[in-house]
Amino acid sequence: MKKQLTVLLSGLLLLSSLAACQSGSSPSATTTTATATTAEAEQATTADSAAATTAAAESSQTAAASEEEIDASTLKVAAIFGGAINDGNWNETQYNGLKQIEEEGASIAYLENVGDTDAAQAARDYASSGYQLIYLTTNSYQDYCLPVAADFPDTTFVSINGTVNQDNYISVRIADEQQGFMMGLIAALLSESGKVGFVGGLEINPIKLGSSGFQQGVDYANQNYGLSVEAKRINTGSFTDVNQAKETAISLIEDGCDVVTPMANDAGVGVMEAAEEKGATAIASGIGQETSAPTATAVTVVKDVAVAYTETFKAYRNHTLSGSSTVETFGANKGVVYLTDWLTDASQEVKDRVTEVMDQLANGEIDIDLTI
Amino acid sequence: MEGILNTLTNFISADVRTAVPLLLCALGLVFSERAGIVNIAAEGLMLIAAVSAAIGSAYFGPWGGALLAAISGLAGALIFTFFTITLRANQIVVGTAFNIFAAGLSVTLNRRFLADVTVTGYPLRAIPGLSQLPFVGDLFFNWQLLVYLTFLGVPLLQFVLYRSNLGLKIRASGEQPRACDSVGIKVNRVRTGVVLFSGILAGLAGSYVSLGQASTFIEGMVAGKGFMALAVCVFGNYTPVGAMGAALLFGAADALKYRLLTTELGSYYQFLNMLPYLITIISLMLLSHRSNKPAASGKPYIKE
Amino acid sequence: MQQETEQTKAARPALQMKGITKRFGSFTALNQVDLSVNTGEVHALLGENGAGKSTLMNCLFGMYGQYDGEIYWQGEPVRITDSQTAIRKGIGMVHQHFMLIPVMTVIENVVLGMTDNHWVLDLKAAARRFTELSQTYHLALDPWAKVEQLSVGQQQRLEILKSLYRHARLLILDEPTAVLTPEEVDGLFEIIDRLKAEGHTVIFISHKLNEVMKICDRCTILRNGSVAATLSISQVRNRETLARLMVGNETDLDLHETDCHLGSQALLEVKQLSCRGDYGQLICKQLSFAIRPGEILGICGVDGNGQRELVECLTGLRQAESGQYLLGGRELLNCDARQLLKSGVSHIPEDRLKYGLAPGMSLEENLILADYKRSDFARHGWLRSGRIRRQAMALCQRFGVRFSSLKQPAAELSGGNQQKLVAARELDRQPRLLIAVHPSRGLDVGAARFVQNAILSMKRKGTAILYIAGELDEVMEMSDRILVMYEGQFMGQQARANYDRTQIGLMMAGTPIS
Amino acid sequence: MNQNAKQFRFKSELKQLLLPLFSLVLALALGYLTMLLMGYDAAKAYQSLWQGIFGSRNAIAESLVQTTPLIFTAISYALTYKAGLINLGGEGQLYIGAVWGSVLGSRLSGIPVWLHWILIFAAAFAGGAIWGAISGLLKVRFKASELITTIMLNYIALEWVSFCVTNLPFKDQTAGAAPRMPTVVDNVKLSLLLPKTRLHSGFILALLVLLIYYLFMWKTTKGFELRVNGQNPNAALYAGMPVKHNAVLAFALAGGTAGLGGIINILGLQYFLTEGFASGLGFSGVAVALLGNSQPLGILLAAFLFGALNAGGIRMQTAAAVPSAMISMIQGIIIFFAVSPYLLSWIGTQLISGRNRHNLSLQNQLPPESAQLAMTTDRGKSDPEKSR
Repeated sequence: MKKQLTVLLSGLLLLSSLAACQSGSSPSATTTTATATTAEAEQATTADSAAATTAAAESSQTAAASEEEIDASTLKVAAIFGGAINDGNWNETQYNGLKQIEEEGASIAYLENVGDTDAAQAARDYASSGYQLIYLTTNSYQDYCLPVAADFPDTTFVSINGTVNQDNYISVRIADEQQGFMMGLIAALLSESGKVGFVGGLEINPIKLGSSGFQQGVDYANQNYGLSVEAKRINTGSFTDVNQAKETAISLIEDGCDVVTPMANDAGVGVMEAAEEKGATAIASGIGQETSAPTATAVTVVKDVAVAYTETFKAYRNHTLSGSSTVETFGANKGVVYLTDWLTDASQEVKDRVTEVMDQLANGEIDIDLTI
Repeated sequence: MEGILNTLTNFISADVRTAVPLLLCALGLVFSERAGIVNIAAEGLMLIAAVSAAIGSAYFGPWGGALLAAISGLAGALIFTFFTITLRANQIVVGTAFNIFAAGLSVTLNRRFLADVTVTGYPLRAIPGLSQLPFVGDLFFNWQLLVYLTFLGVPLLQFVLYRSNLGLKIRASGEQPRACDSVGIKVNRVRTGVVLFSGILAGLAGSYVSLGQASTFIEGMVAGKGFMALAVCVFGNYTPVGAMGAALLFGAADALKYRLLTTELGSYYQFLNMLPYLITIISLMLLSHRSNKPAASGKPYIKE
Repeated sequence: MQQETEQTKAARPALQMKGITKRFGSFTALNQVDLSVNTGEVHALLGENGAGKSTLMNCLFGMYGQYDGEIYWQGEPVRITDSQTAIRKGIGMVHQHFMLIPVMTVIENVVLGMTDNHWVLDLKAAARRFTELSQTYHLALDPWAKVEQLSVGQQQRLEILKSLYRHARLLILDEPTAVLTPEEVDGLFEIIDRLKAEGHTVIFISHKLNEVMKICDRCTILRNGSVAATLSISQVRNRETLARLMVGNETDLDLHETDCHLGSQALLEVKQLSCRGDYGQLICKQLSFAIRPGEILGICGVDGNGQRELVECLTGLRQAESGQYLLGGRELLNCDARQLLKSGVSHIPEDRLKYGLAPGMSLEENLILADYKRSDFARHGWLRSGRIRRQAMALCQRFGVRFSSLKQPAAELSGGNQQKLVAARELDRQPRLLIAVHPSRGLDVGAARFVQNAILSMKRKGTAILYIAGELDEVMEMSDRILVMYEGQFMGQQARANYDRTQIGLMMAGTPIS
Repeated sequence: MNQNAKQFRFKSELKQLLLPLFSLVLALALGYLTMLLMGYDAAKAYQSLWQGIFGSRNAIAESLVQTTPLIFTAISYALTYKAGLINLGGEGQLYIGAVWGSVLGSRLSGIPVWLHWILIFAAAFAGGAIWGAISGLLKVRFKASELITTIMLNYIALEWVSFCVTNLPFKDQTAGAAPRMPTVVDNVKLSLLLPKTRLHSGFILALLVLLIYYLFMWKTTKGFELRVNGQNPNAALYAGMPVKHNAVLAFALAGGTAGLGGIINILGLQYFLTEGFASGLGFSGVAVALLGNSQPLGILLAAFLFGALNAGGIRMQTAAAVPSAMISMIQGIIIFFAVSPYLLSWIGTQLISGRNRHNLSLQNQLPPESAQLAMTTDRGKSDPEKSR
């Protein structure tokens, strides 16, 4: 029996590994990263971290000396993600941003699913292996990475949704509330039952902002278009438990909500599926989400953080990134928050109203209460 | 009246949706427990199976998914038996190790194969005619194939366990391995077989998580369902029918949770989330006295 | 014609075992053992406990995967690596610890593992066949009863029927009488005769000479792992020859009894003690007895008549229903084991591995198991390793425990040494009451004598001793008084002066004698 | 006999050393193979792994930082394991301890720091202890399988933490902060052992607790009682030990230790409690305890091994782009082999396929526990409660 077992086992190992090799669709990102990082790793392994930093320092100083734009190909950019880069949402759009930076010639590297505690060490690692620009993709990293920034003055840290702005630590704020606002508005306009639902994930600030934005969007619709729509907003406390999100959405729908919207990264899919199965309308919160609710999705309110990446990258190359003490907000104005084409035929009236409000947001004519 | 019926049907179907993976996995665990193997690797098995199912479905369609899930469950169980039975390592330990291993493997596989593909879930299979019936039709006759199979499996497995020659051997191996040996039953072979079987069921259960409850794989989506299944097995007093009752109870607790989420209590969702776990503990407190817990549970059998 | 075939059968041996050797790790249990059993005979396998009788038979029955040597069955060489093969060849074995599953029914136990079972069990048919079989052998048993409800005797019958149900031609009975009352023993002997008449071959494992003399045709005698002799009973003149062969050198079978005056009034008084068994049945009924300082009270009786439960009550391992338990006038009923130990009760438990030892822990730790809190082993909750080690060293030397290191786990010791370890611990405590249960079980003669002498020395020191053992002879030679226990009651007592085996036998069988 | 016994001892001690090393190598080899097959640069991966562990002053510090909490959760499992119980609830106990600890750590101020520390640690210990004791009580009162109750209590604890970081009165109210509990006041933060790294004096405390664990388990009568219970519950009853109390006690101590681990991670590293700041520590602790055979030194080494792998894993990912998931696979494999006492003898028998040889070697390798099992398998139910 033992013999058979061993044979089977080894066979199994082989099989799984073989299958692994034959995987045709290996994300090119990883491979490029591998090649890109080889050099630095060498550096990191041979020279010790201190030496690495000085090296980095020199490069950036020489750049600073001459006022013209820094050549992208000399730059090494890293990003540290809180979730999976394929979550069709928050992290994925940022990953796309990173890719665009790569296309401009910089060499990139990234880490996924990094817990708050490990972020600091990851940042330290990148900084010490000569990365000049490091993106921190969630504000929960801020508290851990500020000290790192202090230790590596020649490395620039960009904190998405951070709140602090000091010399080499730059925060940019993504206008989550605007996305929520548009979702709420559209949901209210589309609702016939007079109840709309919002399913949030972990109760972190972006989600909270989105949630309150949603409420305000609904209120806005109620005030300006004489509707009386009730908004039901629920957090599941998880970005990954799809079933939880789905069941929550279902119970919302069964409770009478005929429009549901997710703001829960990975788990958002569950909400879309719920809408699809229960014949409700869904408003997607990320590109690609609509695929899991082809008939139910009305429109996608995209929050494309990639824009923030390209913008900040350009600024960095022009030495204009640091300096301002106020945290810049990326929203409709910068084209971070925008709408896709309508997937269901909503009445022209609705569409017009939505586009109108969208423009007002972009022009800053509507201001949303940020207290949460 | 109609409203009430609707709420009821909604509630029950939510119950079933949650119960199915727990029950499916628990059925396997009942058998391995009865044969004397405590399999806390269930969590890891379901995790690997869930990702395999998604992969299979993405490349070969849902059935491919089911197949791959079953195979991966089998493979995982094979590893488990190799260490617990062949090498006589402590079952709890190996289970823990396996779960850690599985966590890593599932992520690795996910990144490799599910980068940019679409996963199609299990299709609903409405039973013609019956599914047209008001309320009950939708309630009982409009599910994925796997759901029917799970519930049909319960009486079948109950029969196997208590009426069949195999069942007798299995129960005996869990009670008194030496006695089995004395009548020429290859205890360790029985145990291996049973664990492999439970591996397959755990695999299918995992596939239902990624293809039935949803139609995608997300890291961490299994979220302790394997452990819940273990609890279901114990709370179900180590019988298939009992497991069904237990699973449905947990499902009900879950369904209730989601119903309450939409009320004012929603803002205290954390406490609602505790519900199923609390019910598990309470049920264990209440039901631990009448127990079919096998005498040789968790002990490796060593032929002198 | 019929006659003739019988003859030819008898001519060649049904079973031959040649040069069987079996090792457990470093310990050699069997060494080049030869055994030859003729068809249709009852062949005794004699030997002391631990002589290797059971080991040999387990080899034959394939309970161990491996063994060295050859086995010939009906003249054919066979290699029996698992019981399935043995059963298929027509060998059946009734183990000392019954191989039954308590929570299952009789019939389930019977059909368990049968190779010709259908996928779906037809228990009714099986039950029918089983009943027929049991009638042909006059062994009535309800096929639908749960095994845990059967008496020991019935369980043994079930084991025999299990083998017959599998068409066994050769039956191995491993110490079958150890658990039986005298009359049940007679019943068993009838069964054996019937089996013989049916042309079955029987191997009868025992160390009880009279039984062997009574029913066996030939016997093979094992002494620590090798054959001492094989001879046919008819040649044997008197029991002593067998005894000598079993024990080896002639040992003085009577212990030099020191005449020490027994204290006047009782040290231990037990009054009207009742307690329930594991399944809630009343197992000890109103037991009353007293032991004086320096007195050894023996309790004998067939296993499972309440002795175990009585001891558990006296050692705080079981709650008593009612009664009194006075030690030197102090009431101790239902005190927990700790208090009892403190008040000077020592206990050499029946099953040292289940109660007496923590097998994974070191010798020195095992030696303080009962007294780890005593001031010379611990101060303010801290163990005093120095003293503990010295103590352990002293004890191991005094009691001749053979060990390699005081730090080695007790599990590594041989059975005898483990028992010595327990005895050393319990006797060294200078107890006022010593409860010794099967203290010599599984020991070679020397070790047994050693432990028994140690106990007698306690007697001299004025300890009250309750002595329980399976061997009637052992109890008789140790005790000043014997109480006979049957179904939770005392059938009567006998003083050393006027022991009467037959009466004791009657009492063990349940006839009260005042 | 004596001679044999000596050989036995030698053999078994050799095995004790050999097996973990062997399995480590085996696991790394398998990991290497897998990475190659997955198309990663395995050599570079391990090179950077090594760099991440010992490469620099900071790397070593990080390895120790990761080691620290593992020591606590490992003890939490080992203590109950030694007492014959299974505690998979280390994570929940850690979180609960951390919650109560940081409540005090962030609130009280203006009292002498030593007093503040005592209060914080007391609160953390108590929190964890109570959480652990629940499982113990459920076990002795209702015979509820601690295996399951501990797991369930983990989930409940996690939900509770999630509540605390997002709701009053527990949550941190500074605007714009991620959901978390308030930062602990500065003077209770643990000092750094190495400047410019994250290595904090909590590591010393961990070693201290490990020492206490040793002294308690092996030098005190209570520890003795617990170990006897773990070895043979019947023997514990026979020696009149308070088996049920001890079960609860063991769980309480285990939980308390885990709780300490939690708060020490906060005071030394985190300074505030966030949801999931210790995710996975519970089960890793189990693994560490088992790998270290529940012995103090073993735990230390195993904890360092796992901590180092975690620390190096990050570098492995940044430098060689190998997903750190690989690390947990390798960790899993290490335990697989490290906890299989028969692995070596089994491999032996596969090489030399002689059945008797097989039997022999197995017999020789039989460790006490399973030896006991082997002897007691035919005794069936031996439930200490039964005879009560």
